[in-house]
Amino acid sequence: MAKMFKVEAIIKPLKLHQVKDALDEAGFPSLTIIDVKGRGLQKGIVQQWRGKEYCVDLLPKTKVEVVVTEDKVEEIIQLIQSTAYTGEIGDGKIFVIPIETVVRIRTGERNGEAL
Amino acid sequence: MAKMFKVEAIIKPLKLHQVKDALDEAGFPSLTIIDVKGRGLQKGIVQQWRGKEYCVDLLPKTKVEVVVTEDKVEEIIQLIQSTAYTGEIGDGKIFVIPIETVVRIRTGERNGEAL
Amino acid sequence: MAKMFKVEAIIKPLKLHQVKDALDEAGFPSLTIIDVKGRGLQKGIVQQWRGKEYCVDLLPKTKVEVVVTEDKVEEIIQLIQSTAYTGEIGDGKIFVIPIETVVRIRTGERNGEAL
Amino acid sequence: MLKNVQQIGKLLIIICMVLIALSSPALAVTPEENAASIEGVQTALTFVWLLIASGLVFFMHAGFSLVEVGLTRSKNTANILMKNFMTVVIGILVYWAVGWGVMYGADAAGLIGTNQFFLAGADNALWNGWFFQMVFAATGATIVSGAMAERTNFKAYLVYCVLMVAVIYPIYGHWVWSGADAALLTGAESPIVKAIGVASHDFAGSGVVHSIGGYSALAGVLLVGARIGKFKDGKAIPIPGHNLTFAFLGTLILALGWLGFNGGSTLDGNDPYMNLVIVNTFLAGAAGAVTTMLITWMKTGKPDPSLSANGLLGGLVAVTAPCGSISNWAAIVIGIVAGIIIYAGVMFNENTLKLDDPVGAIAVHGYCGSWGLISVGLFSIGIGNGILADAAYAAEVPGLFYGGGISLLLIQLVAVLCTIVWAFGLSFVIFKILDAVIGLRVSAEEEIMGLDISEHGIRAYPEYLMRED
Amino acid sequence: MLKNVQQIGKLLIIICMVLIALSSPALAVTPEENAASIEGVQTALTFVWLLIASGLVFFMHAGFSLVEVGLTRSKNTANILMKNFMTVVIGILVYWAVGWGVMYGADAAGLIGTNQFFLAGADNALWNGWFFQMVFAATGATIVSGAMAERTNFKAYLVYCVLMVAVIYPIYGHWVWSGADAALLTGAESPIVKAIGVASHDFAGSGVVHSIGGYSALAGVLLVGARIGKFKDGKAIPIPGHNLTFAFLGTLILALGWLGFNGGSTLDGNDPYMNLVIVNTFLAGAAGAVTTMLITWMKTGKPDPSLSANGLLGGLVAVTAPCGSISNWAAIVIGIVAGIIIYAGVMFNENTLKLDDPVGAIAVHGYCGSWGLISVGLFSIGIGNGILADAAYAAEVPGLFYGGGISLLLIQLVAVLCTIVWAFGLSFVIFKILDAVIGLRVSAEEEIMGLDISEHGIRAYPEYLMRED
Amino acid sequence: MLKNVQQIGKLLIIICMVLIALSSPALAVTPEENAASIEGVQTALTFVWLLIASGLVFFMHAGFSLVEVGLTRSKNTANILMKNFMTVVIGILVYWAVGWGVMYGADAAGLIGTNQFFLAGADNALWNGWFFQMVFAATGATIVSGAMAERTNFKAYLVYCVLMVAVIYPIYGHWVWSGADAALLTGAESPIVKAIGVASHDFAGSGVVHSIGGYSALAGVLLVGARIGKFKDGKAIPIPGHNLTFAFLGTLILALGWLGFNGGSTLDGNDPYMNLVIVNTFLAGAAGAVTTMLITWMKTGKPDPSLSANGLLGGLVAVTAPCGSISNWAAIVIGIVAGIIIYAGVMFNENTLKLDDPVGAIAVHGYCGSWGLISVGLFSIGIGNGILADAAYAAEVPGLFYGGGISLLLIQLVAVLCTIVWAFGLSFVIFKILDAVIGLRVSAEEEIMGLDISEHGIRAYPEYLMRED
Ligand SMILES: Nc1ncnc2c1ncn2[C@@H]1O[C@H](COP(=O)(O)OP(=O)(O)O)[C@@H](O)[C@H]1O
Ligand SMILES: Nc1ncnc2c1ncn2[C@@H]1O[C@H](COP(=O)(O)OP(=O)(O)O)[C@@H](O)[C@H]1O
Ligand SMILES: Nc1ncnc2c1ncn2[C@@H]1O[C@H](COP(=O)(O)OP(=O)(O)O)[C@@H](O)[C@H]1O
Repeated sequence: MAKMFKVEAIIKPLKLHQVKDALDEAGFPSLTIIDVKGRGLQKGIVQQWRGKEYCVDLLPKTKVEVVVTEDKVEEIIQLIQSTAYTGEIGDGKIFVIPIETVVRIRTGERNGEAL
Repeated sequence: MAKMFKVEAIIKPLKLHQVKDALDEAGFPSLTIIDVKGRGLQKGIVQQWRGKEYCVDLLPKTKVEVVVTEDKVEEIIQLIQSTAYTGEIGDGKIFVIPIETVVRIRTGERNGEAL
Repeated sequence: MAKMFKVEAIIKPLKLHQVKDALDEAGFPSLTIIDVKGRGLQKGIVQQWRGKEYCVDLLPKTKVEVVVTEDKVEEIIQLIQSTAYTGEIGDGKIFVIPIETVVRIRTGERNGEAL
Repeated sequence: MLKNVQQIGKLLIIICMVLIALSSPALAVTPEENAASIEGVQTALTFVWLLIASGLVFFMHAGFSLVEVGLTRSKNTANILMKNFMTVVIGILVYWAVGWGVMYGADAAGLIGTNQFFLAGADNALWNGWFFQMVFAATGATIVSGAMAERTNFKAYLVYCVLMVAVIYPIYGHWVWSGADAALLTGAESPIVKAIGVASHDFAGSGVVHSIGGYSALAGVLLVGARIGKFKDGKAIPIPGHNLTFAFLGTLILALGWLGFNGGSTLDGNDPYMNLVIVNTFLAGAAGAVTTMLITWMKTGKPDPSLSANGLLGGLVAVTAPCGSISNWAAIVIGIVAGIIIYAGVMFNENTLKLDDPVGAIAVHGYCGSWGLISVGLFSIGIGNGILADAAYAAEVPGLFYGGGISLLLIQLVAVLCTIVWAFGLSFVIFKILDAVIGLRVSAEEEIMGLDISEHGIRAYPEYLMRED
Repeated sequence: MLKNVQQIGKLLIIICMVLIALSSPALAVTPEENAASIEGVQTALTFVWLLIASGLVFFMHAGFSLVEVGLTRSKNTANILMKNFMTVVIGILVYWAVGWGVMYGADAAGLIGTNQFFLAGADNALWNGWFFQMVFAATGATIVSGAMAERTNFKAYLVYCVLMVAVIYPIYGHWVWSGADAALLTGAESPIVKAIGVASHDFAGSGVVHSIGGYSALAGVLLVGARIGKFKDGKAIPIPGHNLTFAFLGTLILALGWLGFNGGSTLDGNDPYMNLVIVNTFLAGAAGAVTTMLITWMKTGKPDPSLSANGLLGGLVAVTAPCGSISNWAAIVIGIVAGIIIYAGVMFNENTLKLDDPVGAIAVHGYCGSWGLISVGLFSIGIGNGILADAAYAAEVPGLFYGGGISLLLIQLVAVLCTIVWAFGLSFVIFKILDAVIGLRVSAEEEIMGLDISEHGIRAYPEYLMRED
Repeated sequence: MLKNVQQIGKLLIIICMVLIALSSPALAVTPEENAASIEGVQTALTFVWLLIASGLVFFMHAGFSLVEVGLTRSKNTANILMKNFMTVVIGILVYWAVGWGVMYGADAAGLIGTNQFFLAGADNALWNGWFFQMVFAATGATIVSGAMAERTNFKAYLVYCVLMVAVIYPIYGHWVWSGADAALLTGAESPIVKAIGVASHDFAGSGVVHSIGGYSALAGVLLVGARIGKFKDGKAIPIPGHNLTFAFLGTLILALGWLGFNGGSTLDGNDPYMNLVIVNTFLAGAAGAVTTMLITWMKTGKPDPSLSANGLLGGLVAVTAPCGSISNWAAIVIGIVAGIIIYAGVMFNENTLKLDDPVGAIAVHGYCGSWGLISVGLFSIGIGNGILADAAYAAEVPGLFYGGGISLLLIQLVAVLCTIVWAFGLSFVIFKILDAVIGLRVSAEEEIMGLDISEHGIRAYPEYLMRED
């Protein structure tokens, strides 16, 4: 049984479209998207309210989750990295997490067949 | 020490109630819920704006996370699968992820006792 | 290569500020925040609508995710536990999840260097 | 002899006028010319007042939209907005083509008007009158829309809306407001009025507008059934609305609109009694709001916002019929009772009748409308008495509490009966037919998905992430 | 001899009238009858104008609600909506029962009115006057509600609201607007007026309504304390409001309301000076908005939306007292100064006084209200002079800049002092008592949870997922 | 001989008056005094009516804000609110200082007004007139703001706004509404009017206000370019707005405002034709809304909310010119055609011209405005004919369909041409210059981030988590 992983990428929200389309074209249509806020090396942005400035250090980010078998992980990482890239601070990170089991609710299929 | 897993299910939002109640009745009240958007085999839905149609391929889904010890995983999978099932495309998937440690903040209890 | 883990803490939303600041001061500025709803030992709160009471058992919680190398995990757990603590039911839990790979999108750095 | 004097008088006057007219243009104003000018100004003032009042009533449609939107879920918001919006514009066109003629055209048998369709032959006075009546006309349908929200087929609703404005509302309106000698509930020649001996009175439409809307809504709610998830094992489950700010803004817009609704209903910009009318209106509304708030506070330990807002509307609806015929204290009593009716009515509908009325329209407009009609029979002072010494448009005779005996109360009860039989009965039949022909309710799948997507392919707030259930 | 001529005249007239009356009914209008009709129309026009103006002022409560809701966090929205809503309805009932009598009842010692409670003996003219005054009355409490938002106990607020409308507002109002000979700040018999030699002038209530509200708010904010998290190490931390669209819609509704607020305050639909009043009102508001926007732009490099909106309100509040007594250019100057006061006042309150006023009510209503009173003493043209040649209701004498010397300025300063002492002082005492008896502030836990849940068991927007802190 | 009679008459009258005056003070009212009083009331009624109408038009700015905010993304909401808000306040100040003088000052060559800057020498009548005109003036700029939303530089917009209210709008307005003998499009001495033989007619500003705004917007949209992501491979991509409730509330506020916009434009509270005007206004708007809804329903199978709302506005814009000159049925036809224009215009702009107009302003105000001007030439009944027997302010001669031949249509077409050339041409030049000097468009980075953050450092709804793209 092939090992499975969840590739979890935190990207800039405005890059979602590109990442999503690239994954689709490469044959990975299935994914899950979560709105998150994040802080990294990127400094927050200065906002103001009633004449007073303050720093919002948690910036809106988008988390993209794709679960695949081990052999696809590297390809997905490359895809995300190339499409989510702007070169500026705040581009985000990719985390790869092991997955023990996958089940498709509709059919009951498991693991490889369920992906 | 029993191994622990996070059972992560992506389900249709309107099935949340049933899944939640079923888990509760079966003795698994503890869970975390996240609003997500997802894309799988299910095609998006066609929406329109000012007379023009466009496809929204990321549909609202609900992620249910339950952390349990290994022996409960299969039961939880069964429970979720049977209650989240509609038979239609888009029913969602369940991912099982290994958990190394669990801590209950209030008491500092760890692992099995913390669940 | 040092093992890496994601420390995932479900805390009370109003404790976020403190946790965030504590992590920052301890040298862990990078993190990701997700709005979630959760149910644990804590009973839901009774709300009312048009003269009728009903129980909302999913309460707003905040999930804080910090990915670190193995040697930092315990420190982070301690930090979160001490700052997110109120002693009341609903304080939340910390889950530690193994991470296989980390990639920084901007630079392509991997693992330890990417954190 | 008198004739002679008259002739001499006329002669003198004519001479005088000729002399005056000849003598100087600057002095050439006769009292008669002045009198005509004064009448002109009086008419102009009525025009201005009624147009503004109409504007306020028109704006109530924004209020209804906001209340309905606010008290329901966001997945049906676009649909509700469209329904309310189309209700107004359909109301304008249909009341122009048909409704006005049915309501105010030449009377046939005291039951229906028969001409002036498409406002044929209208002049400015008629346009003025039409505009004021028109903004009332669509209200009935809007009330129904709120009660049936979140599960009703859009097309079926539109057809119903046309029938409401063309038939249901104006026919009942004819019985009460047409001014026809034989008008069923108010005409001197009507068999009912003759039998009871006094005409019914419904100043601005507790019955004509609100009860008709409310009991039509009752028929609709009964036939369309409850929203999925509203009842579980026979117990009502709260389904909170998605935006209280909209609900309260809407409520305040409605209250503002009532200034025009009741204030304008003297139909005369020169009638000082508009002041009494408006003061009574706001006193009753306030009493209703406070009452409902206190009841919910006592019942659950916390004052309930959306029911308190309903309380205000209940008071306003109730006082709409009696507002020109009663004292201030009576207005407050009427409002208090309305506030009680709101709470009791909403609970009764949900717990006993198992009806699902998301916005409380049946209690607010139906029940409080009936209470308003009845209250006329109790608190009416009678034209010519006390503060109504110079009143022109009020209930003619005193009510039960003012020594007028039972007659006024009786005819008011007949009017209540008529609203129920007519509105509930006719709407029931229409909805039944619509259900057979078009289908009254969307599919379960569409309902769960939300009518915004299923009926309009749209989300009202596409950027907000929100739970679907 | 004169008497004879008179008698002959009378005789002639009587003969004429008899002849006219006999000759033809169509011609039977006398100038006297016409004059009476004209007076009727004039009165009717005033009624209509004041009712509509009242409607606009009533609608301001929606504006206040929206501004307050928009500039605070969503976890307190339902509570703010309820507070503002109950303020209006309580205002209606309490001003009917008590407030009006205290303000306009028979004068006692120039200090307080003593009859007409429950509007006993009212006629249409009184109802008209009451309605217009009533919509002003609740405004003061609403101002306080905004400043104390997000941490004040609901019950305590309601009690305060009753006292505001029953006592605080109408007593001060009596001193200025009662028209009593001895009225403390305006009556010819008042010792203060006698001493200074000229009556105070507050056209539509920069002082009576706004300063009273603003300085009451000051007392409340002082006693209730800052919201948790507002100050950190003595530094003010911004707590952004949750919905700017509501804040701006509210601001525009308030501006619209000012048309009625100031325009109606001539209390006469036939007074052409309502035009000057309204033009000055909008000029000052506009100048205030532009000024505040420019200041924030200079200070932080970005024009600030919510302070600019406050700037408009500041200008409107300031011009409320002088608007009928000044030229256009003076209105603009007054608005500019108000815009400066808004910025400086908000900063001063937060940075120096460490006060937490989420919506800027103290600066807008308190400080700008005082500036409005003072500006009368500076820019007043004086009745009979220049553009005020035919003015009926304006400051009688010229102000400092129009050669009127210091007297008017002096009495205006006295009025400012009175608003501060009375409103701040009395409210301070009342809030102290309320704190002891009911508790002025919710618990920290309730505040963190949000008053919507703790006071009403509800969320204003239950479907949106939103951060709690 | 006649002179003698006159003298005798005068004598008689004087004697009479002396006798009357002497005889009794109670009888001392002359017809002349009454006539003066009546005139006073008539003027007062006009003042009241126009002030209220102005208030409604002022409120339209809230409507415009809400429609624009609702149909765009939440990351630009604060910016849109500020732009619309500053448009009004700038409008007030600039139209006071410059705009009114340019529009209504002493005519120079039929092209421009030359005095009354800063309202020098104003009296109450002038203030009244100014206030009503002022609330119209800022509308043009607001229309432009909507069309250019989500990518235009704030500072550049403000400068444009000043020029719109000071120059673009009032100069064209002078040609049509100044009443000058030589006024380019309406004066008897104008070469154009002389050549064609009939004056142009634009009752309340289909051309003056809406077309000018719409074609200025066209220039702006052309120069500022489409929003990032609006077109992909030459195909228009829908960018849904963030809040339909705001869009619909705004639309209903605009419809209410039209009551004042058109109703007030008789400029006379005593002109009964305000009734015809308002009825036609609402009939056309309703017809527009129904038409657009039906078209979208047919085209995509689902009735589209935001286009239906545009349909109402299109009908209202179109009928604004002809509303006082046509029958009810013509108003409905005009509305139907406007509804078609809305759909066709929006599609044409997006698909063919590749223009990005988020709110449909060019179709609503530009195209439907032109259709409104043209429709006068088709459906005008002509003063003195049929229902216009006593009309004072309407197109003088009948249009093509009423046997009036081609002349009226011709001059209306000339007016259409003038709006296009003037508004599009001048705005094009101004925007070009602004682009060079300030920069018309924000940077791509700022646009993606949203103008709220980049221009104001703020989020309109900071608590809601929302997707950025
Ligand atoms: N160690 C971490 N744990 C959890 N989330 C992280 C971590 N590092 C980065 N992130 C997420 O990634 C986002 C982008 O990180 P950032 O450091 O700004 O990127 P870069 O280093 O490429 O500039 C952050 O906003 C945060 O959400
Ligand atoms: N490989 C995957 N990785 C991440 N999320 C997935 C993956 N496959 C499915 N999902 C999530 O599950 C949801 C339902 O998947 P879908 O394929 O439509 O279900 P089904 O196959 O049962 O019809 C998707 O919307 C997505 O959120
Ligand atoms: N087994 C679990 N699986 C997933 N989430 C959990 C689990 N247990 C707790 N949680 C999350 O943690 C939150 C707090 O848990 P709770 O049991 O109330 O804390 P405590 O036990 O400290 O009182 C819950 O609302 C839920 O979101």
